[in-house]
Amino acid sequence: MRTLTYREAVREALIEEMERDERVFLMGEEVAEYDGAYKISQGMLDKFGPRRVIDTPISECGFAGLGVGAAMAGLRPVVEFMTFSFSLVAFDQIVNNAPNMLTMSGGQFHVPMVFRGPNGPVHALGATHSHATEPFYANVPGLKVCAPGTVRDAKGLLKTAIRDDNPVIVLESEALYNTSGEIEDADTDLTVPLGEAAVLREGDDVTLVTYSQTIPLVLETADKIKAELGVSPEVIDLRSIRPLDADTVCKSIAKTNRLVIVEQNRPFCGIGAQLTYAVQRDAFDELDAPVTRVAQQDVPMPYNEKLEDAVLPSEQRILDAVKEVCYL
Amino acid sequence: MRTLTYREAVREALIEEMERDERVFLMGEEVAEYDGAYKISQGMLDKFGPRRVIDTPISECGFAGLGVGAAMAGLRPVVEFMTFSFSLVAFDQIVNNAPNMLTMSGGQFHVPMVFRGPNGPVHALGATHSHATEPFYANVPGLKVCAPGTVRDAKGLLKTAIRDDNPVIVLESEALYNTSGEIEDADTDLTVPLGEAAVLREGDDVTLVTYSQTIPLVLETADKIKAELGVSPEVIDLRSIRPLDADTVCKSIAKTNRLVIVEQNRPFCGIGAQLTYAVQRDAFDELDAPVTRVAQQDVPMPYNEKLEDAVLPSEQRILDAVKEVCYL
Amino acid sequence: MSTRAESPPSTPTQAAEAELKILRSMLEMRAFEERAAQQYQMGKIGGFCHLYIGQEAVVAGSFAAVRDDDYVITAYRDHAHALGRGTSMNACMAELFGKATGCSKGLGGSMHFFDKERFMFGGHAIVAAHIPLGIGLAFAAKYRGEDRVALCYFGDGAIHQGAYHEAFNLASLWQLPVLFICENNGYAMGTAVHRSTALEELHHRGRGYDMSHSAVDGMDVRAVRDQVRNVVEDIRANSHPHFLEARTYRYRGHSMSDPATYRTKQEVDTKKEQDPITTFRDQLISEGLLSDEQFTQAQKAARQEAAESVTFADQSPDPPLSELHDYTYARPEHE
Amino acid sequence: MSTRAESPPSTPTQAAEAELKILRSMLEMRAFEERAAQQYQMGKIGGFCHLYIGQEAVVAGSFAAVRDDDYVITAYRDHAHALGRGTSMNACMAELFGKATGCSKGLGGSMHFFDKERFMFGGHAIVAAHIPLGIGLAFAAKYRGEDRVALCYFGDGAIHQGAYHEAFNLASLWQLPVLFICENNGYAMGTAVHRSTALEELHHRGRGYDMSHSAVDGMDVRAVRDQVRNVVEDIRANSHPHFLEARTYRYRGHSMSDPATYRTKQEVDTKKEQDPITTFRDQLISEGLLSDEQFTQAQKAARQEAAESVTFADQSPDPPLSELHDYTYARPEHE
Ligand SMILES: Cc1ncc(C[n+]2csc(CCOP(=O)(O)OP(=O)(O)O)c2C)c(N)n1
Ligand SMILES: Cc1ncc(C[n+]2csc(CCOP(=O)(O)OP(=O)(O)O)c2C)c(N)n1
Ligand SMILES: [Mg+2]
Ligand SMILES: [Mg+2]
Repeated sequence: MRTLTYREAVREALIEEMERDERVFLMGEEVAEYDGAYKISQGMLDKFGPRRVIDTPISECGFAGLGVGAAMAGLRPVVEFMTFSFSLVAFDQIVNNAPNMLTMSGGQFHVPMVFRGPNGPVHALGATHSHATEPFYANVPGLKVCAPGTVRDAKGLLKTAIRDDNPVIVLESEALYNTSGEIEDADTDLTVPLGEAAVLREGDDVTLVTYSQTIPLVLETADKIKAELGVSPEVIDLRSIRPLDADTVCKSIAKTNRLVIVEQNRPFCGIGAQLTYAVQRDAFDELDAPVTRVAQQDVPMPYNEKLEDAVLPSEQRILDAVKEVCYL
Repeated sequence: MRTLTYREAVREALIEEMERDERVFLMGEEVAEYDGAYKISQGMLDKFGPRRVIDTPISECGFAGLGVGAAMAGLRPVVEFMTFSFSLVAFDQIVNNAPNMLTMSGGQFHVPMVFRGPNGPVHALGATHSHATEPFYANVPGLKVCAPGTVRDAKGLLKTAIRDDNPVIVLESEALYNTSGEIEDADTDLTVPLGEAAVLREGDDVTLVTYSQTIPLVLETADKIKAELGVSPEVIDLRSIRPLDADTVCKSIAKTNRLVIVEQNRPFCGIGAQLTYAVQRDAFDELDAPVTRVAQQDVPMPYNEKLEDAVLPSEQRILDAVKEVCYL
Repeated sequence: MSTRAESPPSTPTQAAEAELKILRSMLEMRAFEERAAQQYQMGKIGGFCHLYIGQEAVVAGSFAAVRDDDYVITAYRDHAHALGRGTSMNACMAELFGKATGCSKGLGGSMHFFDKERFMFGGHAIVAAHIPLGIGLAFAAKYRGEDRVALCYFGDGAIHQGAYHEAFNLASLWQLPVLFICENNGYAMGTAVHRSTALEELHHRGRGYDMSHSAVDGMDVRAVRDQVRNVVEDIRANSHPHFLEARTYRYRGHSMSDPATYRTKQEVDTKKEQDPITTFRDQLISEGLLSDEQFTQAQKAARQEAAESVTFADQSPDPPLSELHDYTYARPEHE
Repeated sequence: MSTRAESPPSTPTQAAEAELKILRSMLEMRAFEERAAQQYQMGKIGGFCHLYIGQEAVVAGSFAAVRDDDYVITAYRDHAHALGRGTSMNACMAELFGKATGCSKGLGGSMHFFDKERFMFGGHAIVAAHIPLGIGLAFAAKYRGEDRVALCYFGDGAIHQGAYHEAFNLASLWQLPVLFICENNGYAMGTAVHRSTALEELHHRGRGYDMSHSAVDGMDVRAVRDQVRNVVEDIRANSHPHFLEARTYRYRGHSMSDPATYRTKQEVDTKKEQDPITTFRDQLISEGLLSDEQFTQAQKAARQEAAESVTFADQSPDPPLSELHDYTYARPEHE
């Protein structure tokens, strides 16, 4: 084991998969000569050359679609969006071309490719630059969606995604790029399966489900919950959004009988809504209180940081939700 | 009272609002000289001239954005998408520009406009042309979304939407364009408020919530449910998706204790998921069974009509769901 | 790669045979679609159905000038592209009928004909959304060092979409081996070309990308073939994009449900006088390469095949309901 | 409409005063942004912050040639556009600080400066996504029969987006009164122009739309003013779009966090020698319209105002938390 940053873990996954498979290439804005807007691909142009690490003009629709075509013709593109807020100009390519091809061609053409980049609100970027896009993409059959929230998953899920024969959306978190964590040694071929949630902390009284950038907040708040409320929280990281591992959540609820979902995205038709549906179906009799979400406030993101903080999930809002579901 | 088709009702709303307010204009592909791809705007070019009924090239992103700019400058555009499946190439304009402007400008610029057109799967159009886009748009604060499912609402909701000072998505149903229904006389200034569901049929034993194109199916099935299962269903039409009137649904559940949601869209992070969240929060103790959805099967839409039928909500699937929630 | 670049046939007999092959191909397209129109009217075909009748010279001419392993991608008006590539009428008609024996197993329909074996990367139904895919095909060929060319077809209405623009700029910037063929049939649904752009000659759009461009009479199959041959030779040798505008005409409405009242009968009649099949037939006959009888024979054969494809499609099974969930995600074997 | 078209000042004194006004405007932009850079480094400003330093002649020159009620819209590099329109430094600095007194009430930030009163329709942060909005402004003016012109600014990187293309085609097709100004500063983040398009001269893109186009030295404020004046006069009279490429340079990195290692010190130094403010100052001095002392005075005044704007912003309140939900939907009064 060793310690890496989330950023290094993503880079290592890219490098290993490109070394492993000549068909894999990386394309996006500023990924090559600039080393990536967030330095994910630092050094990769030197390592792989301009044939496989490719700078693009600002043409997300064009190069996302190029990726779909190249995948149909047998390559395995990794398309980077500088942030997923910019994927919205390429939306039709991602939701209409990539996931429908296999069906429309009667199984002849599959689209093995990855769309990746940072996703979710960061800090003071304002309404257009703060999108948590997971509900958009999770709605679409034919896509797979994951959102690594730990260093280990940042590498392992991306490697799995690149090897998957379907279009996979890998939603990274800019807020986590600098965080460090334990991970297997470089010579381990680390893959993490899509569709399996992880129990980050065991507990008995309330289940806290989260993913991606709110994981650190939830873990910290879990300590407070224990200390201040005397309630023992179990913390689950979804890791994959689609497929969604409701089983692991239901198993936890069988023990805790209470669920709070802490999610970085907007509430309306968000991930928490979908999980709530699944859970109340499969664990109806286990729930002693309504499922409660702590999501973004349902407003366009304001620039001012105090207002932004008020929009995002916070310790206080989580504590309130836990009190509510525990009837405290 | 008189009888109109849904298509005529939409047209009447457009004509009345354009007569009432010089700032309102209609823009889209084939809306003028061709009378509309689905003949919604038949005769309107003759009536209003090419200044206010405007044919566009195939440039959804361009003219959707033009609408946003024109709205900021004081007009009240009605932008038609030939179908909402084509709105996906204009996605960024709809979800990033229109709804965020008011916030980003500190309240200076509002965007009074309507995006409208047929939405949802029709018949044998295949995967790219069958999108039910409501979950995409409902996710976004700053947008309002409605989905008229009756002739009266087709007119009344659209008139309200055009007068609203915010961007409103009006999702019509091609499947309903030819259906007829009762509606107030032409000289009535009929408006229907956004955000109010309607009870279409009263009942005691199970609540069936639906909207838009599945309304006729649900009403027919309701008869069968009564006749065959001896269960009395209450049928609710959501009408608006955002804001969503969960109160009316909860009131019904207080009586029936059971909820089946029949929805034309895809299940994952769909409208039913959001409604389930709201209902289990607000009517937790009233629910005697898990909320159950009858949505599209979670696959890209196949062309073959038997497979397509199997993807869409059907009488059988509704009956099964009712049996399930009634423990029959 | 073993297949060789298509080069002009070297002997007179070969040349004649190649031209007759083109004629037969056009006759097949025409016969197939006339039959499809009839079946549509009988309610056997669902959804949208866009006929290529009148435009056959564009596909037939361009296909005659390229290799069988060059990549092809097009929009929803795609029947001729599949047939021209060699997909059987049976598979095409069955697809229209939504049958399991269809070229897309009945899951795609008229707008989504695919044939992987023949490097036909599909008909695509969102206007212009396949143009980025087209440059992706060219990218893949270049990435692997192959000398394949990608042929990317689209209508005159598609050039006002953002997807078109982004793809054109990328193709030019990276000098991708792609031939863009704009099938300018004068209309996008009911919108005449001059109502969609101020530009007089569509291929001049190439100027905005520093891309070579040209126009060709799309009713003249030899002109199309020769122009494509010239251009593709250069693309194959030097890897670059080219924008070819083929001026053509569709006799039918935009789709089966379009009465096409936006054009005069006189306009349509004038265009029919330039019918690509008739013109080519007359040329071949006057050059002594074809007899009247041979023509009638070929036409009959094509019609026969089309009629038989209806029987085939009728008798074919629907895709099994049990497979409904099998096409959402590729299983690992696909690799 | 009461405001008159800006016409060349008629007396020599008026002319001199107009030029001095331009100079002061550029000095204000420069002083404001230097102060903003300092405040950013001190952590007082959040998010992204893109400076216009070096490019001032483009906004100052073009604004001097249009009316106060012409519409303006631009991208995220927008401080100068607001200041040039007359938004106070106080309101701009407060916006950077996220304060309630900011020009967007602290809800927009650096990339989203708006000023409705001054017809400033905002800075916009998604590359090219505001270009369709820009033609919407022109559309509204034309719809109402006003003789307003819309000025739509964007960077050299924006012209590869689909939104740009669709808007350009529509503007040309409908002859909308819009002046597109491409602020070509040589780079889109780290991407030099020649790495984003094969086209040599960006304004030649106009050819693909049959749109008139021209280029101007964007470091020369008089050249910009004169060129814009000519073009706008024609747009106002005849309603049509024009594509003007202003060749300019940004001295700083793309945003505050960009070290800009993709260009040489020498390149930057060469460009700084063409500084638009210094050049213009020297011209005015050599023509006897300005003294050294007057210049220093004006510069000092601008810096003073910038310094004061920091105090103003510091002392301003945050937008009240209680208003968090008040900007999602417009209330009916807005009408
Ligand atoms: C993005 C998008 N907008 C609208 C449509 C509806 N539509 C289908 S075909 C068509 C006309 C296309 O005309 P053209 O490109 O000239 O091709 P042609 O039909 O003439 O072959 C339109 C508007 C669509 N499929 N996709
Ligand atoms: C659609 C989209 N893609 C990417 C970005 C990230 N981004 C912001 S500015 C920029 C460069 C733009 O360069 P240019 O248009 O030349 O303007 P300049 O910054 O030079 O003024 C990029 C890539 C974005 N904001 N929007
Ligand atoms: Mg056409
Ligand atoms: Mg630039």
